[in-house]
Amino acid sequence: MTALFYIAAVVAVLSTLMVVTRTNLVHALLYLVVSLFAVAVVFYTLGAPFVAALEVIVYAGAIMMLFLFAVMLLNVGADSPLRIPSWAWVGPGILVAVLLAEVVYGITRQTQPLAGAEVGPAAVSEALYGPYVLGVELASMLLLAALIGARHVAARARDEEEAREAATHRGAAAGEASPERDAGVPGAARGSETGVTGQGGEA
Amino acid sequence: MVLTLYILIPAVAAVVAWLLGRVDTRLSRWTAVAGTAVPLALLVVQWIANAGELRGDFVAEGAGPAGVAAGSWIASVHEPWIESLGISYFLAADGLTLIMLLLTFALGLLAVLCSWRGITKNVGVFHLMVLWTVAGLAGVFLALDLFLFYFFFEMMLIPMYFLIAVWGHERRVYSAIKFFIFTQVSGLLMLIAIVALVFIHGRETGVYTFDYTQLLGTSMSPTTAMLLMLGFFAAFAVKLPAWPLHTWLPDAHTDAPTAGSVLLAGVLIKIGAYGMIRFMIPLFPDAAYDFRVWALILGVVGIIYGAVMAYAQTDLKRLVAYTSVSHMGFALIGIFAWNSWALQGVILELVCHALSTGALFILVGGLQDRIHTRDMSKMGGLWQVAPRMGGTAMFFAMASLGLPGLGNFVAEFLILVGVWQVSHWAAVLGAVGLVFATVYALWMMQRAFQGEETHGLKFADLTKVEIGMFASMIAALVLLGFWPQPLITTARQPLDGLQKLTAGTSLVQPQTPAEDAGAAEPVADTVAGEEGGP
Amino acid sequence: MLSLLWLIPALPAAGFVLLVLLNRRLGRAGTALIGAGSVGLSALVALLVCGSFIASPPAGDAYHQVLWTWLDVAGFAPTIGFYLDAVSVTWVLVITGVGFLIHLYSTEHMEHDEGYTRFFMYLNLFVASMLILVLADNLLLLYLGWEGVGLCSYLLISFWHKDPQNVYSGRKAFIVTRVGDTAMIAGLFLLFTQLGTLQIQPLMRAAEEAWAPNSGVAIAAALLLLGGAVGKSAQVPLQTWLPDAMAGPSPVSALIHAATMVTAGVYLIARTNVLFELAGDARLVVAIVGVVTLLIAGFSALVQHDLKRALAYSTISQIGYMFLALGVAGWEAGVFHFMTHAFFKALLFLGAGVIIEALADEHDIFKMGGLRTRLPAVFWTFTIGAAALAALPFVTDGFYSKDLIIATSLGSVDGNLWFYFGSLVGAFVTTLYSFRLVWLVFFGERHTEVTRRPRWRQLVPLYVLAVLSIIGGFVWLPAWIGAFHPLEDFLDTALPPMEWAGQYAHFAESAGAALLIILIVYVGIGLSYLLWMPWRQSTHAFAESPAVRPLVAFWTGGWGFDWLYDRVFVRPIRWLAHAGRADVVDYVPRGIAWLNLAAWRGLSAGQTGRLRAYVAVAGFGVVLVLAVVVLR
Amino acid sequence: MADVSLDHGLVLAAILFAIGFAGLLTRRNLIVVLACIEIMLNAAGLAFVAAGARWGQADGQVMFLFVLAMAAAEVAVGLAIAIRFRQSLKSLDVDDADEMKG
Repeated sequence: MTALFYIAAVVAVLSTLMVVTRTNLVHALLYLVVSLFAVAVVFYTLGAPFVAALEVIVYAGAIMMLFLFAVMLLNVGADSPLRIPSWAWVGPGILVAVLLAEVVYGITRQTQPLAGAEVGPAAVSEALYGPYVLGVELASMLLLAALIGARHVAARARDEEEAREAATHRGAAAGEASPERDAGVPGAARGSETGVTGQGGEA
Repeated sequence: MVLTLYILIPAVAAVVAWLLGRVDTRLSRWTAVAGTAVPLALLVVQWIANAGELRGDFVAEGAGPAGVAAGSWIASVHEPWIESLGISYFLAADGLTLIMLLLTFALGLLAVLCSWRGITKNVGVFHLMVLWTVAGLAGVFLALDLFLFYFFFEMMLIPMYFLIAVWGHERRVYSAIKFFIFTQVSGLLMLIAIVALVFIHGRETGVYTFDYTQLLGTSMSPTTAMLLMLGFFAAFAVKLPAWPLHTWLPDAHTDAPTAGSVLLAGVLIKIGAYGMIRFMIPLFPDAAYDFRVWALILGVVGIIYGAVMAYAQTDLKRLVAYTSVSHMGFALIGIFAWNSWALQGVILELVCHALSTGALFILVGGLQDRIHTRDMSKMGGLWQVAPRMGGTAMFFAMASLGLPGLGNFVAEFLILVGVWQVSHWAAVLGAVGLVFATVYALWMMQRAFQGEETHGLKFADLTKVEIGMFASMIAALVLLGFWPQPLITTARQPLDGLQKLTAGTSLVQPQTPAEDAGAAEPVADTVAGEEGGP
Repeated sequence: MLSLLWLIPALPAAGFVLLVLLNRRLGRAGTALIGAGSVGLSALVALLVCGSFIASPPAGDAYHQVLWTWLDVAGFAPTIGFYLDAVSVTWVLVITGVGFLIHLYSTEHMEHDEGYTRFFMYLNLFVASMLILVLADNLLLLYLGWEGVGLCSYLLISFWHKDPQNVYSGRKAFIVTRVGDTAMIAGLFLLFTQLGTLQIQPLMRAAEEAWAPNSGVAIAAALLLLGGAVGKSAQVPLQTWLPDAMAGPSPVSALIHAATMVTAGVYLIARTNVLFELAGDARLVVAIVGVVTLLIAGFSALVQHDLKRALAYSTISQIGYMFLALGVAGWEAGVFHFMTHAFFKALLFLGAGVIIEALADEHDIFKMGGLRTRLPAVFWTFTIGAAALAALPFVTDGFYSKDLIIATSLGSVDGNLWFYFGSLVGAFVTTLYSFRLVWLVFFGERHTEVTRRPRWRQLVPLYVLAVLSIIGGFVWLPAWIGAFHPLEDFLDTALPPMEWAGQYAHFAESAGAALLIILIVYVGIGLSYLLWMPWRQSTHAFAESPAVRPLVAFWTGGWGFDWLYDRVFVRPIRWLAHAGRADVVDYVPRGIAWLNLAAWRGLSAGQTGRLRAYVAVAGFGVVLVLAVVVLR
Repeated sequence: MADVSLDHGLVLAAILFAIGFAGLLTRRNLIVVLACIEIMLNAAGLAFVAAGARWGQADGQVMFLFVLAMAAAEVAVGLAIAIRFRQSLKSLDVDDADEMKG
């Protein structure tokens, strides 16, 4: 089991490295799945089988699905910067190295053994619906809010796109001889412009 | 009770004028007239009713500092307000208050009248602001509880800010904010001083109170007294405005609407002088004495600096604004001379300066309404176009340079006589300031009114309302020039009382030269002994 | 009768108020009626009051009328009150009398001017102020009149205010005199502080009691008052405004800048003679100022081209004589010369006014000439005035008064040879320049055509003043002619009598001294005839020669005083004012505001809007915090 | 049960967090940025679980659950924003979104 922990740890680190360095988005996400699986194994070795299972189901399953759907929806590739020049890693690398060094130094100043007992789903559930029940409620509220929020943001995006399409359509149709074009469309454009500058000003 | 009415009538009229302004602007204007004229009439009635008391016919000598201060009230209201903090609703009036209230309401009335044609935007709100300023000013002059005083002091700031920022001229927002920041920051210094004073007094006597009459004579170390006095001085010096703190004034006066300039120059800046006389020096006489040299220097520099700056301006309104800086320098040196002549002179100066400068602002405002500029390089020869206006301008220019026969001269002469007792140099330099006043006043007349009319300006001469306003102001100034005694009598009791409060401190010196020549020598010795000032 | 005293200044003041109120509703006739009528009435009342004063002098030889207490603050209680004694009687009579004549003259002289009402408004205000000045029973009221006449002087000099040059002259007059007034007002502070009153008579008594002769404080007070007098009477060093003041209409020059206002300084010193008696050193200064002024101005008058400027310099010079007289304690001589000077100088200015009007506003005497036949009435009266100015012996009033002053400057206690020679040289120069005007204006070739002739309202004042210029001197004949001196006796009731006590007193009073003066006058007139009649060309050439021209230019420019003041005072102050126009103090609050703005700019520059930059900064922050927490 | 000490678990969490942070600083693709945030959250969760294992208590796992919920919510909103971002800016580059600069 100890060996399993270290192997899983090494796998997690390596696959995570691959996630942040891959230029192919789908590859990166697949490496992320690997990483999450590895962490799940780590959880298991730490005596937390329930969480390990959740890690696989929720993270590697549900959340990654979301990612992949998003990638498919957006048809990422042509217009997104995926290739990072190697010099760009220098600054963040140094910063992160220092951060890591500090943290590791802080963690390893004294070693503490683990309790060695497994904490099963029952114990977790008792804690969850005992002292932490308020947290659960809050988490559910959060998820609800996220649900509505995500729907709202994405839906507005769709509505706007439809509106814009309609406007171009109308403009093209009226383009022959109607003065409406000059009156309507630029006005709308100006409206959105002022809206933007207004925001900028407030910022 | 009548004292509360002085604040309440304008405040209520303000709301009424605002509401009516949505219906009919003429109704709003008349309400505003009533809101200032009614308290003015009340004031005159009270003045006449208390004439004997003001003369001091039957007022007993007070005992102790509070007694002296409280003995000369002709009316007062004292109701508990926030008892746990020792704050009360304490209004009181003596002769000094009456004079300041007279100024407030008279100038308030003029401010309403002079906006009759010029203000067409948001008339109701405009009158709301004007009348609230008037109400706040009345409160400032009536309040004797330091907290209440501070409350009114800050309260009238806000309507004034809006008057400048909304109805002002070119750089109105800049000027309004500048005015607000200067006054607010210095006012906060005063608040700190007030609170500190209350705590020092409370720790000493166990009574925590904001009552001015009780706070008088609080003993404290010289350093503390000096610091607290400087807190008050900051607030009042900004208001006055004393020399290095004056720079808000030209901007605010220039960009304010005419009514705002009239109220600013006529009443608002008088708070500085009033506050020093009523509060600062009686509360901290010894510190004031130590500070005297600096105050005299600031005052004299202000007199000459203001006059020279006025001379250099091309904007007519700005020129008039700088004359205020110069004239209020006289008030400052007069206050710190702290003897009967100088103080009476200061009171007269406040009244006469309000009239003469207020009139000049109304005149410039009227001119701007007609020719849409204040730039003197675009004027010249206006006398030919509007002789009445030219004559009026000449009169008030003469008032402003201190021509004998007008109230301003009496005031400035009395101040300088008083200052001479304290410092010869300050008095002489003040008199030199009058030469500079001549320079700017005549220069203004030449630039704007004399010379050949070359810009093709054509406009109507003074209207009947304007003639009425100016005629009353001219009459008042001439009357004060030849017979200032009513004002002097009214202010005598309070000023004597205030001087008695500071008796025994280093501030008050033997004065009053002998009536007849026979007893001249001791006086001569006293004065000769301190030649060259403190 | 004496109780009508207050009416004397009140009538012109009422005229002023009426003119202001009625203004445009009055026609020219109405204006003239109120303007000249009020002064005429005032002159009548003055005649009545002064007549009854002279006929039956009140107790103490003075009449005191208090109208009301001006103000009363802690023992400082000046009154609005009038005080009539021999000195003020002299001044009141001259002011109202000459004033009325000049008003009458003005009704014709100004008749085509658009500011007709305004002119009489100012003129009435002037007469009222001047009367208040000379009747005031205290120094503060005197100061009121003093500034009032200064104001009117300004208003009337810049009367034709369309020309900026005129306004400039008016401003200059007001400002320069106000410089002197600053000294005077400081004198009032000193006097009040030391003696506790400003009422003139109690003040003088108190000064006598309290101060030792020639004590420092007395000298200081006297010198401060002298400052005011020097300014108002256009004496060195504040004389520069008077020549420019000729920008005003001629009646103004006659009334204000010759006959009355400019003698206010003389009045002030005569009125406070007790103070100057006490302060011998200050009196010496007065005399020196007088001598220096009379010489400087005399030489300047000699070379002027402008008729009125020449007369202006002669006024300065003649007032210098009065100051000299006051300085050597010849109080009454000074007053005497004031009176005669008022007659003949008003006459000269009024004559000059007619000439300038007749020649269509020509001021240059070299462009006049030959007017003797064209304007005979003016010729005769002007010549009488010039003769009086030159002190033509026996037949002119100027002779008697000037002779008295010259004699006093030698024969008084304080007299000495310097003053005597100075005044003799001055007398000689006076004859030269006064007859120079006569020769140049009335004789020789005609250069400019006469376009207008005076009518009776201008002629009557000329005749009356001409007669006065002849007989005015007979009220005080010198001792070697006869013992007829009613004026001296009258003035003795208010002023210290003349004292002939000096080293040379005997000579000064004698006919021999007078003979010397007579000789000088005749030589002067003769020389001026030669210089400007037969030798006119060569005189002109001499003045134009390279060696002399700078000197002439120097004299013409008034001895460089204007130039000096311009460099020392006017330009530096103007430069300072304009350099600091934007209010240098404001840079402090503006600087504070700028610092805030700069701080805002700096901070908002960090807001790049880039997510990664924010994260990086947060990372740095974490590193720092951890460094502190972990590595501590 | 593995026989490891607490600090090894925490070091692993720290390494994962650091890698995620480095990616966050470097990558400009919005999807990858979100993925990096997931990595960092996951690392935080790992730290909780490891700490819970030290005491044999359930609290660490409970905390992980909350982190999980938060991560889910974050991803849902984040991806919605990504869609919107893409539509309005025609890009997925986070550096293009600098309208909020001061």
